[in-house]
Amino acid sequence: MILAGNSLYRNIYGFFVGLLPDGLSWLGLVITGLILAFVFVNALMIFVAGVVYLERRVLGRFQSRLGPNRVGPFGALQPIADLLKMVFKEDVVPAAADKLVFAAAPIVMVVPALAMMAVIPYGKNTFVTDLNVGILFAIAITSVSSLGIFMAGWGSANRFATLGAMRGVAMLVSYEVPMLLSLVGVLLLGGTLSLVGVVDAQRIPFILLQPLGFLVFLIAATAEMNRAPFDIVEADSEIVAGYHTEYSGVKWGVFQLAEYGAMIVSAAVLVTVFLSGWQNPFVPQGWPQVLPSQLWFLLKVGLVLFLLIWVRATIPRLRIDQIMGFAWKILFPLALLNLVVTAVEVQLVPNPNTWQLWVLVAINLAVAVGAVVGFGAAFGRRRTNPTASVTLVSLQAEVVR
Amino acid sequence: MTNLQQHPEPPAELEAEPVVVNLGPQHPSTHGVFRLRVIMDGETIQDVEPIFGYLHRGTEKLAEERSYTQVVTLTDRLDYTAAMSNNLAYVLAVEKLAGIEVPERGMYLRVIAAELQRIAAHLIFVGFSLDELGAFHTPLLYGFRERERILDLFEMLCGARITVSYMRPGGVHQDAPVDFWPALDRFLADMPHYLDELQGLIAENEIVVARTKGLAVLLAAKAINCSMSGPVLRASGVAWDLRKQDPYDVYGRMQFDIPVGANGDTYDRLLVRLYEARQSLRIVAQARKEIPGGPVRTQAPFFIRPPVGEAYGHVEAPKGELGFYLVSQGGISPYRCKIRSPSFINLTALKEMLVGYKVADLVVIFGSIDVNMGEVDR
Amino acid sequence: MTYGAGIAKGLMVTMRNLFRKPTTVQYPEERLPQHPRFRGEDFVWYEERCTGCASCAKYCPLGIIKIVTSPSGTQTQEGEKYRLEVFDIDIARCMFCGLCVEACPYDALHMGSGFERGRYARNDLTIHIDELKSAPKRPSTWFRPQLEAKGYDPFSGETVPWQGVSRASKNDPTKEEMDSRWVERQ
Amino acid sequence: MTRQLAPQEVARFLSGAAPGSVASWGSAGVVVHRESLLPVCKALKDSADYATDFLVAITSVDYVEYFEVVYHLLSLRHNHALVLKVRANGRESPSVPSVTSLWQGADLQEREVWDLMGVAFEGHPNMKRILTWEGFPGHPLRKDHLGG
Repeated sequence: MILAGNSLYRNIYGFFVGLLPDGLSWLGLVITGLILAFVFVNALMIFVAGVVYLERRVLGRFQSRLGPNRVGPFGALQPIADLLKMVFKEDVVPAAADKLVFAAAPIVMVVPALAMMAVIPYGKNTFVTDLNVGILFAIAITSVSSLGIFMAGWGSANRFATLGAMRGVAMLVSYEVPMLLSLVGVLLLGGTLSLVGVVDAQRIPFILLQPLGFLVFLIAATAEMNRAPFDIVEADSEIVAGYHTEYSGVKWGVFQLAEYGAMIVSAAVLVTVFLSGWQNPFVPQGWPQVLPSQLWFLLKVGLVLFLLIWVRATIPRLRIDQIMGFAWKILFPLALLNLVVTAVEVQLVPNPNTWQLWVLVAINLAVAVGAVVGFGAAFGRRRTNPTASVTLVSLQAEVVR
Repeated sequence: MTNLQQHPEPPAELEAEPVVVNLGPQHPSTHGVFRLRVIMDGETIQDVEPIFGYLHRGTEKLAEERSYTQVVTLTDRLDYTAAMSNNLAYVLAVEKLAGIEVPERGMYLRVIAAELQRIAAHLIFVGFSLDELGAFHTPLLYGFRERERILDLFEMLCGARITVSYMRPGGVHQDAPVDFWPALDRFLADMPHYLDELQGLIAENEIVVARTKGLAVLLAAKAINCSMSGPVLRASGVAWDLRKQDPYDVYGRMQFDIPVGANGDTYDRLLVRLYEARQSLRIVAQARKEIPGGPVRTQAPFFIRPPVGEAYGHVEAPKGELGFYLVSQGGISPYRCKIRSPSFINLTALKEMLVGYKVADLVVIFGSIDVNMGEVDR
Repeated sequence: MTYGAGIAKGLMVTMRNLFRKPTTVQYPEERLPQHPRFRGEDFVWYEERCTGCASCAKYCPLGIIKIVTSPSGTQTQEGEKYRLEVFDIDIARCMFCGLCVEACPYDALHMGSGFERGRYARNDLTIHIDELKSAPKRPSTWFRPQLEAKGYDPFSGETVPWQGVSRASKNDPTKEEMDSRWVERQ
Repeated sequence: MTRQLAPQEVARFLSGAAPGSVASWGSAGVVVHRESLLPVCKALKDSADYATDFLVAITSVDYVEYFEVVYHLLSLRHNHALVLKVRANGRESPSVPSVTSLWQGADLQEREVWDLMGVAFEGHPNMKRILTWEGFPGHPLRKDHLGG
């Protein structure tokens, strides 16, 4: 039953069952579920506000600016000010828009991010539900957002929006494949599809055993959340704002919520699957812990988010055909290679002891480095020095050529 | 990423209807109020029609009813990222027309100001190019941070940062203040590191290389036939720089090299400007070392009355050859003042450069020509 | 050079900048230092020096200086001095090129240093003669080498009396002296 | 240093290359007849001595009695420059031949001259207004343009 091992759920349930008369314990279950849903949905919203603020501050510092610092202490209330502004803004709907699709698109976008909250373990025994197909659920539910992007782009009756939506659908569908394949290696190692179980299966973080898988998943997840350098869906210098060009006010805010929600949730999945989730990476489980497991989880998610912000501050955008080529020509074979290597390893050493584990780590690391370098050499241009294409010509001032 | 560079043709059975998209006049990366009417097949550009004139202020007509000195203030507003170069081109034309001599110190100050302005303009170009490639404003803001120091120097020189109006027929309006020289020395010491950093951020970045290498190649013959000038022409492999080929002021005494591109693609256009900024630093350093004392301005009357005739004065502005063609009928204002603006003429080859590429490349290619709408529309 | 080295180099550059001091200046509280030559909008005009010759109005490329004069009985210097009735500068159209200051033969008009004259209505932007008379006299050193040579800085807060801005090297006579000299000549 | 070719010298060459083309020459440049502009430009561009491969600028001046279209030509190979002029008479519909077939760089500049000065270029592929909008009254750089 879902309650097993879930202290959070059990405590609330126990409280309500004590209050309710016999025979109405199902009601207690319902109330508990609703309360948890309420708590987690709002937690995500608050997190989004916090991440938006932090991203703007950190991006600002990367760019030698300060970022928002006027509203509240250190500008921390800026998301609230933004929210107020969004709420009071006029909600413009284009005359040619498909009104129903236009209005439904933000909701379709935001639901997957919220639904994903249900399966992620935030700490020791802290999760909404331990779905036994958690990873599958996570992958399946994220692909819904591409539908939302397409609805928004199509419903806006704007050519920039349509272009963005076309790009979005093509890219999101393509990156599903390497993303899923990179997770299969983890499934083989962990032997479970449950996200809760995956954390328990990580004696050492899977990033060490699956460096290639981690790399592929990180890149594919970045594409899935439309972040730089894969932000062609809303490429501001090309197609104004992509699929949400025509949106304003609260609807635009919901898109923002969905995007940043998806970013947080994807980072959480990444942490859960590859970075041993809520576990303390330095002190093994069972030993006395100083920091609560929830805080470790938060720290790791923060680290991943910082990496994403750092990349966004540095790297330009790829073109659509390059992005598609990257997915199919590089990420897909890399994920397959990772899968094959992992499968062989699992077949040979089904239950590795500690030193066998470290040997596997070394092998996988070597494979990852070799594969990345090999692919770089195969697909990279014959790199001489790219800056050599410009030569300095010394001319005497009076003479031509 | 050779294999990722290609634009695969869609299969024949996928019939798509061409779509007309108006990029601009209000668009994030059209450098002002520029409009491109693009006919696209999916993401691929089939036809382009540039439409401009939204910023037309009739500078040439305005110049006909102002005195020769007053027109200097109009030239500030042509290419507002390179006001010093515009000033210089105009006063050179007036000096040629009226036969005004310029004292040496004035010439050196003009060279220093114009080269600082070139660095500033190229920093803006590099920043915006990367912005168009999608680097979330970071190189742009780094570029603006360094440009700020150049603008501070301009404020010391002439009290304004953008619309400088620094030069006058016969020199510059005023000698540099005493604290300008130490500030210039500090700037010259710091700037190479900043340029190194900027170059490290972008020049070898694989994504920048993949996005710009081989993109919109402009061959030398085509560039010459289209009257392209400036860094665009040099990126196509033509070593043509008016500072060398037709030296004005004291450029004949300066030691510097001309960066020339090998392929004429967008990457070369980007890099040529980065290298030019370094050469400009060299020129400024030399001019600062060699600058003689003495007056900075010939006492020309405010209302100059040049003899009847005509003159064409030109400089190598950051965008290309900027020329002023002045016709005098003996009055206090030019009878005709034609501005040969590089941005405007460099747009000639825009269509050839764009057709066949993707919409994401459009903004990059357009940006790599480096036009300034204040100068295109005049 | 392996693949990805360029990106890594770029990442290092941004990381270095993360730990640098940001360049932002928090404007209303902090201000960038301005140079004494700054061409700003609170024009400094010395009634005592102005003869009403309207050179400034003639030199202005936009024609935004409006001067109305009438003959006055008193003279302070050689030549005729008019009584200034109107001296309006239409700041709304001014582009701060400083040609009027360059034109002034008597050092009566100087650029100011401010840049914060935002108003809600365009008509409020005109600087009238009364405002020019009563404004604090902190002239910019733009095109005033005599002020620059003295090391004057308009941002130090000190004002310059009308005798102090002359480009003449000798000490200027007082207004009374000049008035009396005129009377003597009469 | 870019050498300014003496108009006299250019005129002598042109009288040989395209007889009867030169109308006059002065200190500023060579004035050629309207009809012979294209042969003259072609001769200048193709001759090995002149090789004016770069069209610097096209402009026009309104001298009230006639319009003068001024061509600044440059040779990148020899680094010399010369000025060609053509006169177009009549204020109603003055026109000169287009040189876009020789230099593509003339494309936008000829459109600009047409837009601002009202001198049409025969043979230009796309003779439309460029800086002002279609339907703009008059041509603003003409001396008799009063604005509107």
